[in-house]
Amino acid sequence: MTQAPSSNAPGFIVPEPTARPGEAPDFSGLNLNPTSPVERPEPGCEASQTYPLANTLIRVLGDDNVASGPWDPKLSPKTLREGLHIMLKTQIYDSRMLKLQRQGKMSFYMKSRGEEAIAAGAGMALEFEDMLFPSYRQQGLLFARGRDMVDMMCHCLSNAKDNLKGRQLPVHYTWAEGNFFSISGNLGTQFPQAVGWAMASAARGDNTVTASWIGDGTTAEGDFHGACTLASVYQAPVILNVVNNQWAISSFAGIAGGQNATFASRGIGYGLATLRVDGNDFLAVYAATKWAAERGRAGLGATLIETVTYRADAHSTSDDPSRYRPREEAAAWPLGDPIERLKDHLITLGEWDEARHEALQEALSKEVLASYKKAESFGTLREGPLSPTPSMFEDVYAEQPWHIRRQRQDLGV
Amino acid sequence: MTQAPSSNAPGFIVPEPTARPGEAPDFSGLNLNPTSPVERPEPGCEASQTYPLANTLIRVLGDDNVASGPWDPKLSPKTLREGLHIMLKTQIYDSRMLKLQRQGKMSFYMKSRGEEAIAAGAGMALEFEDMLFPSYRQQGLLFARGRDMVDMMCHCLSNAKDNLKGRQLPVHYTWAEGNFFSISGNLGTQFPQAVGWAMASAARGDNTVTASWIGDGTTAEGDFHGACTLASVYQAPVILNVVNNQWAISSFAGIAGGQNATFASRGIGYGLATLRVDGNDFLAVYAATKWAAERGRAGLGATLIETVTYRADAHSTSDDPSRYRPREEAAAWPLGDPIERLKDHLITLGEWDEARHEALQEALSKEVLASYKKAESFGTLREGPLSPTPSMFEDVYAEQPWHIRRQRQDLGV
Amino acid sequence: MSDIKKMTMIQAINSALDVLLERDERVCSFGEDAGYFGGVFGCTQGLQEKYGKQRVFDAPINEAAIVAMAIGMAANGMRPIAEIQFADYIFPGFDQIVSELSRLRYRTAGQFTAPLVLRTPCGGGIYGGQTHSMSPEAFFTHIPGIVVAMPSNPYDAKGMLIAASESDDPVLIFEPKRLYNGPFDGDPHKPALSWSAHPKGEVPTGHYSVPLGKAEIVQEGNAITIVTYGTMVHVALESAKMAGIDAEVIDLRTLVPYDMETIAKSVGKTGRCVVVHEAPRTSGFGAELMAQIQEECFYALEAPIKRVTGWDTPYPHAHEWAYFPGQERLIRAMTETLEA
Amino acid sequence: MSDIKKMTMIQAINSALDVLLERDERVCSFGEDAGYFGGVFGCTQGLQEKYGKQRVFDAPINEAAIVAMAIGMAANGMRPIAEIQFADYIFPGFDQIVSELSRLRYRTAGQFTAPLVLRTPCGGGIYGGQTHSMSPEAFFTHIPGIVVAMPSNPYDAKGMLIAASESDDPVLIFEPKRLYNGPFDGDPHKPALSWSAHPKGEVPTGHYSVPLGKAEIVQEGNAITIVTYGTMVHVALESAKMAGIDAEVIDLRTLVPYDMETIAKSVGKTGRCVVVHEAPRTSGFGAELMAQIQEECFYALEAPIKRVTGWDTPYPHAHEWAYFPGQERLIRAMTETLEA
Ligand SMILES: Cc1ncc(C[n+]2csc(CCOP(=O)(O)OP(=O)(O)O)c2C)c(N)n1
Ligand SMILES: Cc1ncc(C[n+]2csc(CCOP(=O)(O)OP(=O)(O)O)c2C)c(N)n1
Ligand SMILES: [Mg+2]
Ligand SMILES: [Mg+2]
Repeated sequence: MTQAPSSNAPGFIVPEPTARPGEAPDFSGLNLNPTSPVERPEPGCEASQTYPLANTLIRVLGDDNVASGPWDPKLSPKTLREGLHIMLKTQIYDSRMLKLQRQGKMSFYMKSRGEEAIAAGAGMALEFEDMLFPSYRQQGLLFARGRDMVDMMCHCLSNAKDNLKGRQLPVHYTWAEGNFFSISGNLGTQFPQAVGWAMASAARGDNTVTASWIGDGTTAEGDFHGACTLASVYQAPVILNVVNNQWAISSFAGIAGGQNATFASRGIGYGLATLRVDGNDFLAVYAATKWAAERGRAGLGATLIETVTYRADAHSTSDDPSRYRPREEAAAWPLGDPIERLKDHLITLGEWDEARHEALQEALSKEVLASYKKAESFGTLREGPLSPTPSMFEDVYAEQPWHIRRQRQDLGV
Repeated sequence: MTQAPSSNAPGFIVPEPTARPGEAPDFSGLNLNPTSPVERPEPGCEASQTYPLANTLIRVLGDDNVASGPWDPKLSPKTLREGLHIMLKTQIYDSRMLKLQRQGKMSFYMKSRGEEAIAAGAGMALEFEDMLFPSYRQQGLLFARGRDMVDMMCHCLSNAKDNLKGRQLPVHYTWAEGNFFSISGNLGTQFPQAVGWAMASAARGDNTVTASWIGDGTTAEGDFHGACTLASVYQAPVILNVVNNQWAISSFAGIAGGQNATFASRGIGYGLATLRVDGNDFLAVYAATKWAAERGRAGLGATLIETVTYRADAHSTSDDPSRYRPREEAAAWPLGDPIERLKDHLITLGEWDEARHEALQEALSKEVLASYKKAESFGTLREGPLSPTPSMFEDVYAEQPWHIRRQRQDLGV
Repeated sequence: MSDIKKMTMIQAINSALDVLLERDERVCSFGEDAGYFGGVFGCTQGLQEKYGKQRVFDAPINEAAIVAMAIGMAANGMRPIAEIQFADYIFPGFDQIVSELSRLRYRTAGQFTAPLVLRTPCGGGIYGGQTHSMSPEAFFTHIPGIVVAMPSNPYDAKGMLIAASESDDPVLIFEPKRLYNGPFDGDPHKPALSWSAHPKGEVPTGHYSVPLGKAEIVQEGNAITIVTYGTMVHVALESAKMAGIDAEVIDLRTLVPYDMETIAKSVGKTGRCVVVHEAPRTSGFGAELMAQIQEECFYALEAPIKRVTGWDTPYPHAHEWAYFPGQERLIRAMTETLEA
Repeated sequence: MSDIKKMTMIQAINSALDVLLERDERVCSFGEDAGYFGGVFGCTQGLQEKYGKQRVFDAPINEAAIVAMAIGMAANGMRPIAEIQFADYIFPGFDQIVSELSRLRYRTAGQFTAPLVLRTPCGGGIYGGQTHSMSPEAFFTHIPGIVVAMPSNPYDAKGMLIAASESDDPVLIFEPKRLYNGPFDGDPHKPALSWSAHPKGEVPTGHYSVPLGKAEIVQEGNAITIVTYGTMVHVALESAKMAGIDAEVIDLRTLVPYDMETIAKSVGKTGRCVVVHEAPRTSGFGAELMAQIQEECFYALEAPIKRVTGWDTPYPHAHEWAYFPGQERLIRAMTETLEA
């Protein structure tokens, strides 16, 4: 990271991204060192051995579409294809849901375009029993764990089959059977909760690790610090992921302090093992997650992982990114498209081809469409049916207390 | 710092200090490298040049009582004697106040025994116009700035002359004329406020820096992270001091994560300039503060300073430290007593002697006693007079609103 | 005198900030996405360009740090106006508000003060789900030392924001986001209304202020007093009209310190009262109003004071309109109070 | 049946924790200084030694992290009991309580829950100044999804803590620290009393529980109803005695959900009511009680409900006893209510 420009003029600094709308994208300051291979210490190493890794970038897939280096997880073609499948499914699902939101079928949506490798890679590297505390941009974890797409859509439609009874905004999934915690609308709150969950697992000795995800912007919240502090003090088996997709709605990563140090390097101050990973490289994400999981499972404590990526689309259905960054920025992102990269790797390996890719895309599109048809048959937010109205008075407490019962009666339901 | 012991046994780690009551003190894990000299980069350097300093210890006064090395601020004997004066005054003031608290003259007291160099060194290194946001353990700053001792005591006695009208606990001083902010009972809240103050100074271009202090335990609070984030993002002219006195009431620094990394190294993750200083070395504290102030005044941003020291007495009048740490720990502290060290340095220089020291002690004891007599003449908490009772309804708002006026009337005052 | 223009509440807030930034160099404005982008609702749009980055800027996503930074700046002579992106997200900053902001003047006996403004959009009716719909004003009314206000229209929004920034007290302004682009009478099935047809959508372009601590009787009446604020002012007016009830409707505007004189006079006249807010019922601000009204107007009251409020549950996304205290519930409460 | 022992409130809380840790391996207890040292008030003393560091341990000074850690543990099958060192310091954790703890069951439709207990000493009367004296319970009563309680004696403190830990809801228990070592009747000039002479200082050493949501009529009477909780229960009893007033004194014990049935029955009988708490007046929990009582008991009321509370200022260190709502103020309020 380069030090932000300093000056003798009076005034404090307000960091600026390298390019605003109308200007040429410029990622030269990010130090993405795409070629040099990065050492891989053993997962059982001292945390301090990982500190050089906080300022480099773990990559496996090179520009030649070949996997190499000490971090290569050496996955079978089958596993690689599974990863591609999950990412593609995420992407196609996201696009369809966005369209449906635009048609008024749901109130809100958030895509993870450009970041599909992060959820897919981690989701596959972890065991099903490992607990997940995601943010709203890791829907790929659900696909990695095989959640029923219709159920996911029913949630987003807030319909009668929504497993959250219409109580949450779309995309704010919960799936206890899949060891997937509840996504909060409040940024960062899940990070220290994940450490608490991991501590309970450690106390029980159940041999699971817990993983959580927040964004670059969210690192600024106090809860980020609370999580790192707890993770350091109690050496909990937890993986704390910072998804640095360069933007927090309209604020670039520098507004969270990302211009002066990498987010990975935050871990150094806590004595946490620390990795900085090419987030658009499915294999690198997979390998780093495996490393951290192995460390955690061995009772050696927590790892902070920064995955460097780019939010290729809008923050959500509520903003227009062309108002705050160049339209061309996504295309100029030096780490490429995670899906294309894995696809090209498989093709280079001779394990995939354009025709199979197109067929998969088509199959997934069909699956998504069919799922949507089925989900819609259970209702939409606008047309109903919704979960029964009296259900809105349930689950505030284990049992409905008198005052809430009265309120329900007041509403006449 | 050494990595805390790790294990394969189920369960999370709960860090333990090296010694509990009845055990022998052991500071071997702290890496205090008392002899090797530490490089001094220019205050205008890149922040990253300071990172090696986060894991060493800046010292000026050696075990031979001689000042040496690149950090030697080369102070005149007069300035050194002033430093000694301030520290001694702090110590004598503290002891007297503690006694008086035990006699019921005030409700509460907190000493800074063992840490006198931190407030004295910084207080002297800063300009009077520089703003101070202290915690409750830097009363020496007030002496460095020449605050009237009687006024300080009137505050601690909560009497009719208390400049805070009896509204705050003893030791929670405010002194606007001395550019000394209000000490809060809530830990850490002043840290991000100090950054805001510094930003306003920078915006105005008034050429001041702002300094704030918190304890090792308090680094765990979210506000520590908020302050570091703001300081990094806006490159505010602020000095963020962490006084690592090894204990937070009964919790050792490891419960704040201090066993796995130095507190200074927290700064690395934010890209802040970072120094780790022998807090019992008046000259080192002075030099480090000057360095950071020069950096801030030049518009080059914030510095995080960890001062390593030892809380030689109880946390406050409410606890008994022999219940949670060895009685001998203070005496075993490897960095010595800050007052003795500066005294011995002056003696070595031929600028001080035992007789003058005793005379100074006596003079200060007299000053403290005389001041107390005078302060007591304005009342004590128990005997009164206090600030007039109606004053308790003032200053909630700029003007007393109707409901508070009514409440005052209700009380019949 | 300055011109009058038709403005939405967003435009009126933007105009207030513009006027304040122009007139007083101590004023600055910041928040998450509130610099270059101009805020997720656009309230600070165009202001960074006009006044520069030292005056209008983005803040990191840390509401505690935002409040603390504002406190430090205000204590050091500035007049910061900070935006909290949604009222639902103010809670990480709650400690800085309760323990620091509200007590600074008191604990320093006036040596330091923090005259700043926190603005934050609140309330439901926009399908925001439980984390973009809260009306958390009651929490803040229990904090001595801060002024709490909520405007119900563009004219007041601008005038109160100017008054807040010029006040020497810290002021917290909740902006009902359902009203940002138009008034809302409680019926989600009607086409959206616009402020341009509303008299309070006519806003002077220049400087003026609406005093804090003063309620407004938005409709005189003799049968019953409705005490409310924010979005519910419009719902109350429409409900009374629909039911043909001769209601006196009071828009409280400032919650602390509240204008008890106006309330007591009205209840003294009508003898009946309904208190209305969108926030949950238990320990909502309505409770404070009812407690005080019954203390002061006990002998004038001909029926128990009723409250119409949000339910004691989180705001349920899909059941938005079963949660929102709408016309039907208001009419029923008024009718029952009249018949009691 | 277990033995009965004389206990202070601290000993009773310690005994509750001991019983819980012994009976249920899911229970753990942590907080600042609450491990090795046993808490700054000693409530967790001896427990780390007895149950080990995985069950009873120190936490970093970050109240948000403490609450969040407890949530994560509780969601993962444990029954954490976390101590917040002073109620004044709970606010950094407020967001985790409002936005997370209270809503977890609701927003997950019951898939995840966080059955945990937060214990925290509150209240004044110990010369703690504005940052060791707060009674912030009202804030928490406005958060749907958590149970809020405050015991007034050792017997209840133990029984309610056990009930809280065994409850499937998150429970926040405020412990009036003025009562930790003895009852307090409001007169600071009297020698300190001890629990050993008080019937509620007799505490079974084993397991029992005091149900949440149930008030206790601590004194029957016919002239007036005093609704209160915590320290003020003792002040109310003494004040009524001093003034010779035939007061019915209700110790609410649980604030949410509160026992309206007991209150309404009493007010229906007496026709007069005074609500008493130590917290500031505006939007204090008394407001909620008064609002509800006037709604339900309007026709039985012969005088306005009065409230006796702390003032709307921070707790002023030197003027502790001018702030504390003592006997004189209670007697005046009762007398005025009786004469109204
Ligand atoms: C406590 C809190 N503050 C503010 C917001 C509003 N908000 C929602 S998303 C967002 C940006 C988050 O950016 P980042 O952490 O980088 O995650 P990304 O969206 O890029 O995945 C903001 C400010 C919120 N949801 N919660
Ligand atoms: C927000 C908050 N939480 C808890 C406390 C109680 N408390 C007062 S001092 C203290 C220990 C602080 O230790 P440290 O930061 O190391 O400072 P030191 O006392 O050693 O100077 C604690 C826990 C508090 N005052 N504020
Ligand atoms: Mg981001
Ligand atoms: Mg300390």
